[in-house]
Amino acid sequence: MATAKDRAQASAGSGLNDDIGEAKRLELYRTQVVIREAEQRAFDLFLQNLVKGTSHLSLGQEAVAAGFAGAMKPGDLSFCTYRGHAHTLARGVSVEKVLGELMQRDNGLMRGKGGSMHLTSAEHGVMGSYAIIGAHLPIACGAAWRAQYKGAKDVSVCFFGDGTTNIGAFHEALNFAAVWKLPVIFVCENNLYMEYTPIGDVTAVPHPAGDRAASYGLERVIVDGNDADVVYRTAQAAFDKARAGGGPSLIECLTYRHSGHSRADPAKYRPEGELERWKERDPIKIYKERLKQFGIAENVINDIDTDVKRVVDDATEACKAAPVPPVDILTTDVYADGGWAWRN
Amino acid sequence: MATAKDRAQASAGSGLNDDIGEAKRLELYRTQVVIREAEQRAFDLFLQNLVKGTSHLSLGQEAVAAGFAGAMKPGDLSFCTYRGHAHTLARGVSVEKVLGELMQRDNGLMRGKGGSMHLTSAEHGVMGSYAIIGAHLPIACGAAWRAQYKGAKDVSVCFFGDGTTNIGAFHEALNFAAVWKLPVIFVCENNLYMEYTPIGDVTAVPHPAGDRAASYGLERVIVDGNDADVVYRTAQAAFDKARAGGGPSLIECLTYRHSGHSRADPAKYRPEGELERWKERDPIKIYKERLKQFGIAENVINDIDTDVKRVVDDATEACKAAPVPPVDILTTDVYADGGWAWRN
Amino acid sequence: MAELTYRDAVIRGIAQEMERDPDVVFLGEDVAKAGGVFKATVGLFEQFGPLRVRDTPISEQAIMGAAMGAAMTGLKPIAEIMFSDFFAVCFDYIANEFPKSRYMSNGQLKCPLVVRTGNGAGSRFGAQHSQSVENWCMMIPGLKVVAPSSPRDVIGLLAAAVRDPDPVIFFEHKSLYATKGEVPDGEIVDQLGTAKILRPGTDATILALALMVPRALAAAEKLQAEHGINAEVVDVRSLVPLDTQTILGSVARTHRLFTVEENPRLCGWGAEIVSIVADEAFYDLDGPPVRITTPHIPLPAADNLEDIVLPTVDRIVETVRRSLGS
Amino acid sequence: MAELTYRDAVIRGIAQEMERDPDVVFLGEDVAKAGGVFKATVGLFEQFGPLRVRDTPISEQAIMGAAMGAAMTGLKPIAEIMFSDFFAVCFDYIANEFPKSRYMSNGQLKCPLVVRTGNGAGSRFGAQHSQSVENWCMMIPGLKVVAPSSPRDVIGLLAAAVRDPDPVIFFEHKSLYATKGEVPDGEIVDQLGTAKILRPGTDATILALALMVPRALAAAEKLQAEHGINAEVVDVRSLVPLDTQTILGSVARTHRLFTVEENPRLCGWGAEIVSIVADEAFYDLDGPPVRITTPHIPLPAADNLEDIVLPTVDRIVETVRRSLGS
Ligand SMILES: Cc1ncc(C[n+]2csc(CCOP(=O)(O)OP(=O)(O)O)c2C)c(N)n1
Ligand SMILES: Cc1ncc(C[n+]2csc(CCOP(=O)(O)OP(=O)(O)O)c2C)c(N)n1
Ligand SMILES: [Mg+2]
Ligand SMILES: [Mg+2]
Repeated sequence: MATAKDRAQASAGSGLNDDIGEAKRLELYRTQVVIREAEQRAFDLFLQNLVKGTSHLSLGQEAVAAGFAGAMKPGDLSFCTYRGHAHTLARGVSVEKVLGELMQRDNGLMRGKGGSMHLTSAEHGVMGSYAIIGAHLPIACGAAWRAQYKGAKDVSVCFFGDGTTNIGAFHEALNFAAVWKLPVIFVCENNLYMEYTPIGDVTAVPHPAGDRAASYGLERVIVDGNDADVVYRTAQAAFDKARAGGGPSLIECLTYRHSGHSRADPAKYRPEGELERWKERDPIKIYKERLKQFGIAENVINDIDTDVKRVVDDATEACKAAPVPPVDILTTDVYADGGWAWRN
Repeated sequence: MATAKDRAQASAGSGLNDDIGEAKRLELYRTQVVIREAEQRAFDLFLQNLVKGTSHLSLGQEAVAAGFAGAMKPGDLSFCTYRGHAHTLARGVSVEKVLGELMQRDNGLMRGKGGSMHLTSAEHGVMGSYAIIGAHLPIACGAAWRAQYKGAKDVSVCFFGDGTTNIGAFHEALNFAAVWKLPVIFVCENNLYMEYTPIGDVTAVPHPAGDRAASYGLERVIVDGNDADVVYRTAQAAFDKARAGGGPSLIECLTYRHSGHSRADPAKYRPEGELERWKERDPIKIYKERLKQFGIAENVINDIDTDVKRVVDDATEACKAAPVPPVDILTTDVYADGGWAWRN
Repeated sequence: MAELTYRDAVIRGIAQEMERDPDVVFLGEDVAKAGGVFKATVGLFEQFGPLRVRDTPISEQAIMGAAMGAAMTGLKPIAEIMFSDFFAVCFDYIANEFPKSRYMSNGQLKCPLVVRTGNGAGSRFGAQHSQSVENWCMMIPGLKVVAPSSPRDVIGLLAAAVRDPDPVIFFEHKSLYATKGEVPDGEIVDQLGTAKILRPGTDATILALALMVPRALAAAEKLQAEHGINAEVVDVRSLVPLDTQTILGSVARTHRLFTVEENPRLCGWGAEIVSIVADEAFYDLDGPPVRITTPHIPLPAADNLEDIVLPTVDRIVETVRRSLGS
Repeated sequence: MAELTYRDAVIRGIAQEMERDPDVVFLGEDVAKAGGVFKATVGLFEQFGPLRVRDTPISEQAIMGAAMGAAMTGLKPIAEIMFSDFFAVCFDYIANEFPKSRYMSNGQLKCPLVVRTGNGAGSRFGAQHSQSVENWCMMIPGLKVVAPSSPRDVIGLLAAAVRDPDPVIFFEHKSLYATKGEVPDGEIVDQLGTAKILRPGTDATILALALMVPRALAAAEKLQAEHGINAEVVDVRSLVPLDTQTILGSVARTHRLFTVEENPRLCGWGAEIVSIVADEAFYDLDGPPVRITTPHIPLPAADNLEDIVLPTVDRIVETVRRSLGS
């Protein structure tokens, strides 16, 4: 999908300078590994029939979540899709709470009431995961409008896929955000597919987000979504712009999902070799190399890997041990009074 | 709204060549006068409380309707909005049937069941007028899909306003039409306002349609919508492209409505002098000049004017004399069996 | 006390809440500088300024989504959808987003907003601008739904809606905008979920909503005067929460139930209420509960057709009289 | 005769109609090359080719609009909306366009199309992918609405829907896709607007739809075996047109009515039917008509919660038993 020029533009920001610094780089690495390990575990648990319902993994797309979360300040808000585990984890939500929700246990983020597609952790700024394509783009506008109105400095970030750019709400939200100059960042994770259909088969332009930015008076920004440094720097610029009152950004991150669309999908529709080519550009592999190039010791990296594995193992055990939700929560929190009474 | 460059581009097609020819020019003129007189009459009848409900006039926008209808072949299909009287008349529907519908009489196009916002004359290719903003753009795609599937050569034309470009259905339809390469022409009549709000206040780009064509891989086409020759030539090119399998076009016609948005609107929101400036570019004035420049005799023009006035007068009398619809049609044509039975 | 139109009551109601709470903001199409297509928001832009009263593009999904995002994060937005028929272009917010986010998040998210809209027939606007769609909202778990019939109720219920911590759909009836009523001075705050017995009676309960309320009242007078039938008229006012106590109480006294619904027949609000009464007060009923509705058809534009399609005073009178066998 | 899954019946039903009529075309998201997310359209792309079986962008409004425009001008489109919850993003077509164009045009326009969709709960998908939204459509004048419960009915009613000259909303139940049933060989064409008495009985009428049908049948067996109650089970099948004759006839024999609805309580299809029966067959009823529905809440994801939220066999049994006082 990406032209040679895009690729060049996409990797331009990944030189070996040190504006990012070691601490942030280790954070970005760790975030990616947390996502990788937790998602992989979710997949294993699904095979054991312990993850219920559906589940949409971000294996291979970790750099986008890590790069953006790394650039966020406390108070910034994330709006995610059903493919939101990565972004939820990246904001610091515990693996246990995420896996617990996927396993529909009482220790889950929403005690099993929402499920895998609706991860929410308001205390971490994760203002919901939305399962109707496009719906959360206007909602993120609203959160950004509140910040603008209140003179607050937080920014709302809305993550979605390439396929989402073809639905009406995308268009309405982008225009609305641009006209009102809202502090909102729209992040399109272009992983080349909607569910099973290649995005190029159903989209009038090669870059579903980037090639449409001009429709909203916005800059065309298309970056390598598998390089967390590139994503991080791009995100920083967009946050700076938003906080300075410069309005919205639309950022297309080129990436790829290693697994199928959802747990039900063996992803047979991929052309041969495509997955392998993208695995060569695995974001975690890239980033491990980067750390080494910056002289970070192998054992520091290994310690992170080991620690994350332990965290995920512990979370898994905790979830397996956790009870299922009690049935009395079935009718709580429909209304603000805590109940569900539609009549007296 | 229009830049100097757009204006130049817009008027580039209006030189004094004669590719159009006298017969077509007289037709284009007559169509515009029919619209002008019928719409003006509708307004007068509204003041007499004889036009019921709402009513959205195209006074000042006649050249768009005339230019497109002039380029259509029998079998081509028109999809209109609530502001659809002009396009309906331009396809040859009788003034009586249009005024009858506005007056909600039994001689109206739909015997008063649809009303002013839903003019339909399938036998003339007017496949409905739609009052929910944006709804008919996807519908026009469907008609064009049928033509493509059947190998028919007809083209579907969808008329809408500047404000309509900000709704989701616009975006979905344009992408869909482009991906499927459908023989459909999207005509945006940019009259500078949605209802009462200037389009510039609510749109991220100066040209709500033209500046978005690239989002769908389409050419940016912005033309003078007050010059019927320019519109006609632009339309012809788009029809040729569509019939040749070249896919959709998106055409922005710059124009202005002389009256308020609807019958209830005195249009006080206009900046002083704006209406006057546009009236200098009145499409009928422009076209009368054009005819004279081409050496068409004053009396030929006057005969058309007189004849149209007579047609409109006769139609008015016929409508005044027409009965109101019989109450038994209240429950007809809900379903294809002619009735409305939802139960046995 | 002052006599106010329903239209002006909308203005006063919004202004009352915006004066009280700076977090109340208002957005919609042509609502600010132009004062709204029904002139029901005139002066708000001037009074509260361009940051609080905002014109939007023709983007109903953006309007609803923006209201929701703002509500989730601390504002109390009032969003206008010009005609309730347009709920269909932003129905995802009404059906899937507003009402479910609190539940799905196990109480982490909130959605305190009001959607105001012009509902109902009578203006000869035809099938796409005249619908009564209160049942589109009543059927969605998690919403609250109100529809005032008088200027006073407009102010009081709007205030209650704005102060409510849940999403409230507020139906204004287009054909009531020009009607007048007495309104007390000072702040008015009513309560959601409360029906009102507007005319006590003993022989039959007539439930009505919005534009149907004055018709039900007129019918009751006629029933009394011409047929000696003493009907109780209840203005349902709030579909969710539903004041079943008042309704069941009335039926327990009158033993007969009639609903007067502007919505088309199938799955109208009256069906729900009849099903509640038939289940819980079956033995109170002395005869069949009867629904008087708009027939299940799209609405015609022509005035003479539109005039007979909604329940009329005469149709109400005839139906009740015949059913009571007088 | 062959045993077929409900899923394979969808494929066979579509294929039967596409073979018969070259004007039948099919579009939706991921339906062609991938065979649909529920694998309910596998093989159609291969059989009928890329001109008749088409993948679309994620643009539900474009899908619905395109189907309508094609239907108006001579094709007979079948459009898939993947999950019925997504009706909310294209509701304008369902509520305002398909069902009104014939009426508004005084019969000049037609709209012979079918919208197929995956409806209902049971997959632990949570609140936005599990809804039963048949009442969203039943309430709109001008639509026809069907919901088959068996593979045989899938084929027969789909054929009837495709051949019908009006817009038909066709609800497939996600939790039935894997179920099996006997299906005769050869062409199957059923009739819209016909309910089916699946189990004759004398003591109570139980109405059910789609996934609730097997539960109602199981409940009836249990009522018979454990409580000596002989219930009649009617598969409503078609909400519009509604087979009120069969329903009223059954109630006239059994004198008691129960509805088993998957849709959340308020304004569900059962409310409408109860209101019809309560009005027209009031004196046939020996006791209150009772609705057994999903509670009026968004749906939870967790399996243990989802398992108890829909009407269960036990809840049906208990409700009927208690209401009949056995
Ligand atoms: C309105 C709507 N239409 C369709 C779907 C079904 N659906 C779920 S995910 C998906 C593909 C989305 O593709 P993309 O935006 O590229 O995101 P990705 O899944 O690749 O992250 C589709 C079609 C939906 N959830 N909502
Ligand atoms: C979905 C929807 N939203 C709002 C409206 C109300 N409305 C009717 S016309 C109109 C303005 C349309 O502006 P434009 O597209 O520029 O067309 P114009 O009226 O200028 O011809 C609006 C907002 C509507 N009919 N449908
Ligand atoms: Mg994708
Ligand atoms: Mg305009």
